[in-house]
Amino acid sequence: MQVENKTFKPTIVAFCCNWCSYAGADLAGSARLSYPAEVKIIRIPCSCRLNPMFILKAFQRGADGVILCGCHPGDCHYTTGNYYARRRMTTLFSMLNYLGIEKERTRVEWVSAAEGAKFSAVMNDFVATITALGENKKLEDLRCKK
Amino acid sequence: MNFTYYPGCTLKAKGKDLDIYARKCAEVLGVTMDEIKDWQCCGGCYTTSQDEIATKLASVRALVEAKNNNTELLTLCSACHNVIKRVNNDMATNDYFNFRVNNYLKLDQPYNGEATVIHYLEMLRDKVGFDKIKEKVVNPLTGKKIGAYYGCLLLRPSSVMAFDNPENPTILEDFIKAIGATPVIYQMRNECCGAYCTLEDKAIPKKRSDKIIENALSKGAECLITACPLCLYNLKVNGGDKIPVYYFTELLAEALGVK
Amino acid sequence: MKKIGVFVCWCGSNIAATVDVKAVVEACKKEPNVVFAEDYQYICSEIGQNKMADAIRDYKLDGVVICSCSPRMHEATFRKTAEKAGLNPYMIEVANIREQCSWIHKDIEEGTEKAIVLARTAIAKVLLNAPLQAGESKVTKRALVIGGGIAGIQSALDIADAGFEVDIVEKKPSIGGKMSQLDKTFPTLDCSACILTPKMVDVSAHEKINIFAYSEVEAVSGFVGNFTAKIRQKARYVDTAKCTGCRACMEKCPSKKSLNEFNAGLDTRPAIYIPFAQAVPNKATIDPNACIKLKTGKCGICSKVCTAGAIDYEQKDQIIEREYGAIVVATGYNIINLDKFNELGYSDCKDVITSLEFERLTNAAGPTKGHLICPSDGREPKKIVFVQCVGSRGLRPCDKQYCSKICCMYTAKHAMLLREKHPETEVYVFYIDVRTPGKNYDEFYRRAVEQYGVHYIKGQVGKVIEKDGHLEVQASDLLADEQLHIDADLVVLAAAIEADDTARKIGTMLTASMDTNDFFTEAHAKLKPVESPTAGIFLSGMCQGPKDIPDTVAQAGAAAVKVIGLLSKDTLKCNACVASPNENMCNGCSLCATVCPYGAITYVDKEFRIPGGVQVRRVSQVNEAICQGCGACTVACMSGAMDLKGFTNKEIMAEVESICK
Amino acid sequence: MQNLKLREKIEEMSGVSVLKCMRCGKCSATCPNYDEMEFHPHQFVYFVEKGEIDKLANSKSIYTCLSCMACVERCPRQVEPAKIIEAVKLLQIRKQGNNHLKPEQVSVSLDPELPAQALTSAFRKYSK
Amino acid sequence: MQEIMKQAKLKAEELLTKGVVNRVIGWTEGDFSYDCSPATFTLDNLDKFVYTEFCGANLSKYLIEESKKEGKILVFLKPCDTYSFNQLIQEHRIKRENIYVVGIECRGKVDIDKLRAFGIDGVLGCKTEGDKLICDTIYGEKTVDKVDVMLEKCLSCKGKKHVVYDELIGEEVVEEPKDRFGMVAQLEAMTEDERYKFWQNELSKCIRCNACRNVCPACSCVHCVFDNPDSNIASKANTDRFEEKLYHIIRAWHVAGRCTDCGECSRVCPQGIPLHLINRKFIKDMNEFYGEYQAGEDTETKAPLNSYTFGDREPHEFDTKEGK
Repeated sequence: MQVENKTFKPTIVAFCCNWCSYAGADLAGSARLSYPAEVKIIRIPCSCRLNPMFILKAFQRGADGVILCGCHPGDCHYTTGNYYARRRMTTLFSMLNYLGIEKERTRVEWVSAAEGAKFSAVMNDFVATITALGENKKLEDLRCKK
Repeated sequence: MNFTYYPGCTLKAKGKDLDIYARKCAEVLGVTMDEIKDWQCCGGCYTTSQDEIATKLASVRALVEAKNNNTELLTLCSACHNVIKRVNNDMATNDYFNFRVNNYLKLDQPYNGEATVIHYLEMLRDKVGFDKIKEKVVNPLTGKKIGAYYGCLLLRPSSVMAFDNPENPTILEDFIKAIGATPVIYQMRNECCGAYCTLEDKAIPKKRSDKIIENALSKGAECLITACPLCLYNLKVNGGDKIPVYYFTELLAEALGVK
Repeated sequence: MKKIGVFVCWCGSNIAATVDVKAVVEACKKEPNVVFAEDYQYICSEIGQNKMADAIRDYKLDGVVICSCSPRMHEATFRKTAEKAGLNPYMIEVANIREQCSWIHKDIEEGTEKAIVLARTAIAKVLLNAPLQAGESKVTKRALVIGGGIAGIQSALDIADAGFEVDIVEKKPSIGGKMSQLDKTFPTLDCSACILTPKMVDVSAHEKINIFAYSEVEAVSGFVGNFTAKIRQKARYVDTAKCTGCRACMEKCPSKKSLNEFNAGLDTRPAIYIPFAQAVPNKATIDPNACIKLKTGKCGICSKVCTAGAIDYEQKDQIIEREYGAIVVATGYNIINLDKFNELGYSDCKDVITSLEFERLTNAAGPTKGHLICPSDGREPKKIVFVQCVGSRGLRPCDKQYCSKICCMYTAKHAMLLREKHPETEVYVFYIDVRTPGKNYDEFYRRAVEQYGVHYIKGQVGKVIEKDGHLEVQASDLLADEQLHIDADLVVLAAAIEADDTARKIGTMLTASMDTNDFFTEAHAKLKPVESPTAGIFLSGMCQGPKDIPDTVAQAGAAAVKVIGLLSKDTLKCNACVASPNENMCNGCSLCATVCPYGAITYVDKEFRIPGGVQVRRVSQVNEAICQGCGACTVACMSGAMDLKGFTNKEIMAEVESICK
Repeated sequence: MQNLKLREKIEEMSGVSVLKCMRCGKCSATCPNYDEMEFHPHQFVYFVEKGEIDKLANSKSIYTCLSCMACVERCPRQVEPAKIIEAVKLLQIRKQGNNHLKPEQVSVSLDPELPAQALTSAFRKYSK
Repeated sequence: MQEIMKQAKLKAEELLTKGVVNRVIGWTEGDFSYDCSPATFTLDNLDKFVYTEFCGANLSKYLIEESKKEGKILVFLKPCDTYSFNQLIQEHRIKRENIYVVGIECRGKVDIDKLRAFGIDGVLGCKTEGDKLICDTIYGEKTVDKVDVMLEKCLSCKGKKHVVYDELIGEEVVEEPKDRFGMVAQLEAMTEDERYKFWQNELSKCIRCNACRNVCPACSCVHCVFDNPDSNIASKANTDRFEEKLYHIIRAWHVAGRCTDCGECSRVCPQGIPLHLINRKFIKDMNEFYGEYQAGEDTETKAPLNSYTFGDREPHEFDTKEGK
């Protein structure tokens, strides 16, 4: 058990909006600002495209942390998308925590296309947090875990 | 129409006239003023500092009385009106202040600013109606050119007092029209008379009052009216020979024929 | 079974150095449905593209995954190639194994492992992709310009010069706007009328421009390229086809007591009037609130004196419906009501005036023929005080938080002109900051100070008292740490500007977003400064925020270029990745429409066959020409009826599942 | 000289933020008692912002504010200088033995016609 | 209650006879008096109409299907039911003009399980007298404090005001709304693990009977995601540790901002899971984060999740008092 914990590599799903955060991730890449390989990015057009069902699905299938990155409030390509996303995620995260899920497992960060460094820093921090938290035992779907 | 009435110290002594005429007129207008039994002095001056509660408790007690009577709290002296209305606003909007006051007073039910503070003039305007007053006037003061002197306390700060447009008030002018006289507009009508500085340095109210009276006279005012005993005092002491100054209630009583 | 091909790019050593591309190819080959996988040094190169096209044809691929750099880099290239090879361009997925993998991971094992996951995820998605077709919509080749001030005029002229029809809708009887009321313009001091009037004449003479003066836009429907507007042409009680603009009626009209709006209320005009000499159209209008005939039925003098027989007391408002491809908003501004700033005496003292009134008082065509006098008694002012920032930059409910931008410059202009014409007058300007960014602007202001001897005082005016026909101005001089009492003849207030009161109504009509100050919001503060976020709506002039004439004209031209660009297309290609409702699952609840920033969603009652009959249900419809594909609606939809093409629920779920495997 | 702790205290007591000030000088333009003050309303705001509060506290100006609230009303930035002046004054008179007005001073200056209101408010203003 | 029922029946009869409506949605008794369920009536079967202490069911949802048919319907709505009605109007699920709403007085309905827990069996009928409930049983008359046997949803009544009606029967009792969030706050005060245990214990009882979904007036999708194999979350039974959570979170999410807190979900849950505590958490959060909002209070106001302000709190600030 102890040994397992040491080599624990979390599964992290990062949803990035196409206009700011995905470009921010690209910038982190071109600047060679590394972050752990556990982070896998899914491109969505806007943070408001993120359906809570996607997050729950990720947890159900064994994700240990889910993070949403979008444009800073006020900078949404579609003007209002991240405002909706912010309200949705605030209430959803609150609910997950209410049901006993660690609040650290979910996160929203606003990362602009110019913030490659921030993207990398955020991902490093998020992975460190989740690694410290350990495996997501509370929510995974037993059928699907290898 | 019933109101819980808060007269204040000055109206029991040097400012008696303001009170007496107000009561006489109220009778004519069908307004009942139930004086609070054991009212305490409001302090005459609101302390803006947010960390003081002691100086504001008397006002809260009066407000609670009005709440319990289920009527609005009627004030007449502008100083009392200013203090009580601002304290009421604190009770309604400043959580920490509210908490400390309620914690101190230990009332049966916490007070959260439920009462409404209404000045006699507002009562005339909003409850009785200047039109109705016009009907009741038996002795219109036709041709009299009157300058309304508002002073500071009724108008400011407007965000709390919400009495009238603080820079362009009309309530006293409308009142003057209602009693048949002609209002005289002059810019100094909402500038300070020097207030309590009269106690320390008589030169200040002298300078202020001169300026106010000079402005009113230049616009053709024959007399001034006010709702504040201290304004009345400062203006009278410093310019009494140049222009007479009355409480607005006195002229109302005259017009209604109960002077 | 769908056939998928995978290409893994080396990107020279950019990818190949930290990702074992061969291993990725091998892993992909093992994935179900993958019939072909290959690596190549530069897939974006011509040879690489040809390889891809060949594979699509040879293997009859239904989908292609390219493991390479960011899709933001080459997705468009790959899509084009696919299309040429006969594959729908949306059947391409890019796995970003450079920016998201090889460049940030140093360990080759780790990098390879992640690259395989990313490739697998892209395969999972492409398997669910559906071919998409970007829709097309027709463009009506006519533009609507709302507002006939300098902004609207400039936009209209530029659009019309490009050969497109333009309608200008102006609520006042004449176009010209605020600029027609101004005397001189900064920083060159040329006469406002001299530069505006020729433009107004151009507008009226332009065969492509149609002016709807004394009219208001009542309703707008449709979307970019296909707007329909209802325009209410208010009754002028004058047949504009007959009116010759001779003004005989104005002379004889017995009701002459109406305040003259054009002269900022400083004098009066008759009930039948043409607002000013250069008015366009030069036609009379009867003010129904002042006309004795219209109010009482008696009079009718104008009708008798009109030799053209143009007077028509029975005229009614008319509603005109027109179609447009683009709309320019140029609703302009007003100055705020100064009732709440009466410490400065505007409501009571006749000699306290606004800057706009000052313009009229110094204008040769104004009520005093340009002879500057005190409105109270007609004397010539000797000491004049200007007050800046009245109502601007404040936080109280009566204040505007923003800087009104133009006041510093026009006040410098006023002060300078005054000193030039009347060197004997003393001129004081009370300022908080003098803001003069702009070409030749600060030089202009310095001239006012240095050449013309205008007294600029850092401080504000606190009180204005009128006595004995003079104004006592009580003010602070912060640098001298003094309170000043100036005995002035005239006080001029630089009142804050605010969006025109019709702006909010029009914004709602157009579903164009506005800020809390009722200024229209631009689609992007830097990169799309003349576009509204609502497609097909463009912004011109003050309606978007405070700006001076040069900026307004520049923006008006920019908006016109955008309109021309739009109107020059016969059809518009829509975004292919748009929302699309499944009407069998739609509840018709309108939740999707409430979050749509573009107003792209509408509802229809539709008949559905159910066992034993027909049922009518309300279902949503997405206008693909308007939808920009943000996806907000898809999350608001509970039943999952609303989905986003190219980013469907199923596709994203598949990606999630693939990553979490 | 700088005392940012005290500045914080004053902001807390007055409930306004001095950093909102845009230095327009409207307060000092509007002040009816300007000439009687050594430090003027805008200087109160500025010196509090700088944390130079001692010189304000030791000045007679804290007793010359008429509390007419004209500067509070007219301050476009809602900095409300009168509240700051009052806070500085309270800091001063709350100190032991620092009352500005003592009962024994009053009887001399009392005019028989003076309303009670003047007395109570002066004590409120000047003493603790 | 007898009197109210009589009036209601007369009203139904009158409107049916006059042809104002052609059918009535109300309650009827099953084999036992406490077994009340919704039913449709015409003049033919109106004698079966009842309105008793056991008529807790919210009838508004039935209007969705009913109002698609010909003719106008009469529906009886208790105060809390009117909120659901308004919400359905706002979402265009029912047509106001097809429905005649009679607001009916309610002083709280009775939970038969709670009565049984008090040892009161064989109930033939009940009536309210003041704070007491007098039960006529086969063992004779029994009296209990009504508050002890009321439905969970009635214990946290929003007040007795009908927000929409064409006509009222009975009195609108003025009553302060009761505290709804006490239990939510208690849960919030627990640690994450305690909360997890609490919910694990509750939700593991779920048998996925879908009763909560089927009764919920907000859960009225033409096609539910859980029945849609394309949604990737469709499921019929709880097959793993997370399944039931997923179901209940998504269900609550789908009704967030639309749930009027009518309490039907908990009322019908055969396992007694306090489902309302999940919905109320959303309601409480949205009230605290975005200002007071009561779904169904009117038919205009946008729900919090469908609007925004620039200064909204950030997602990680959900558990701080003030947000930023």
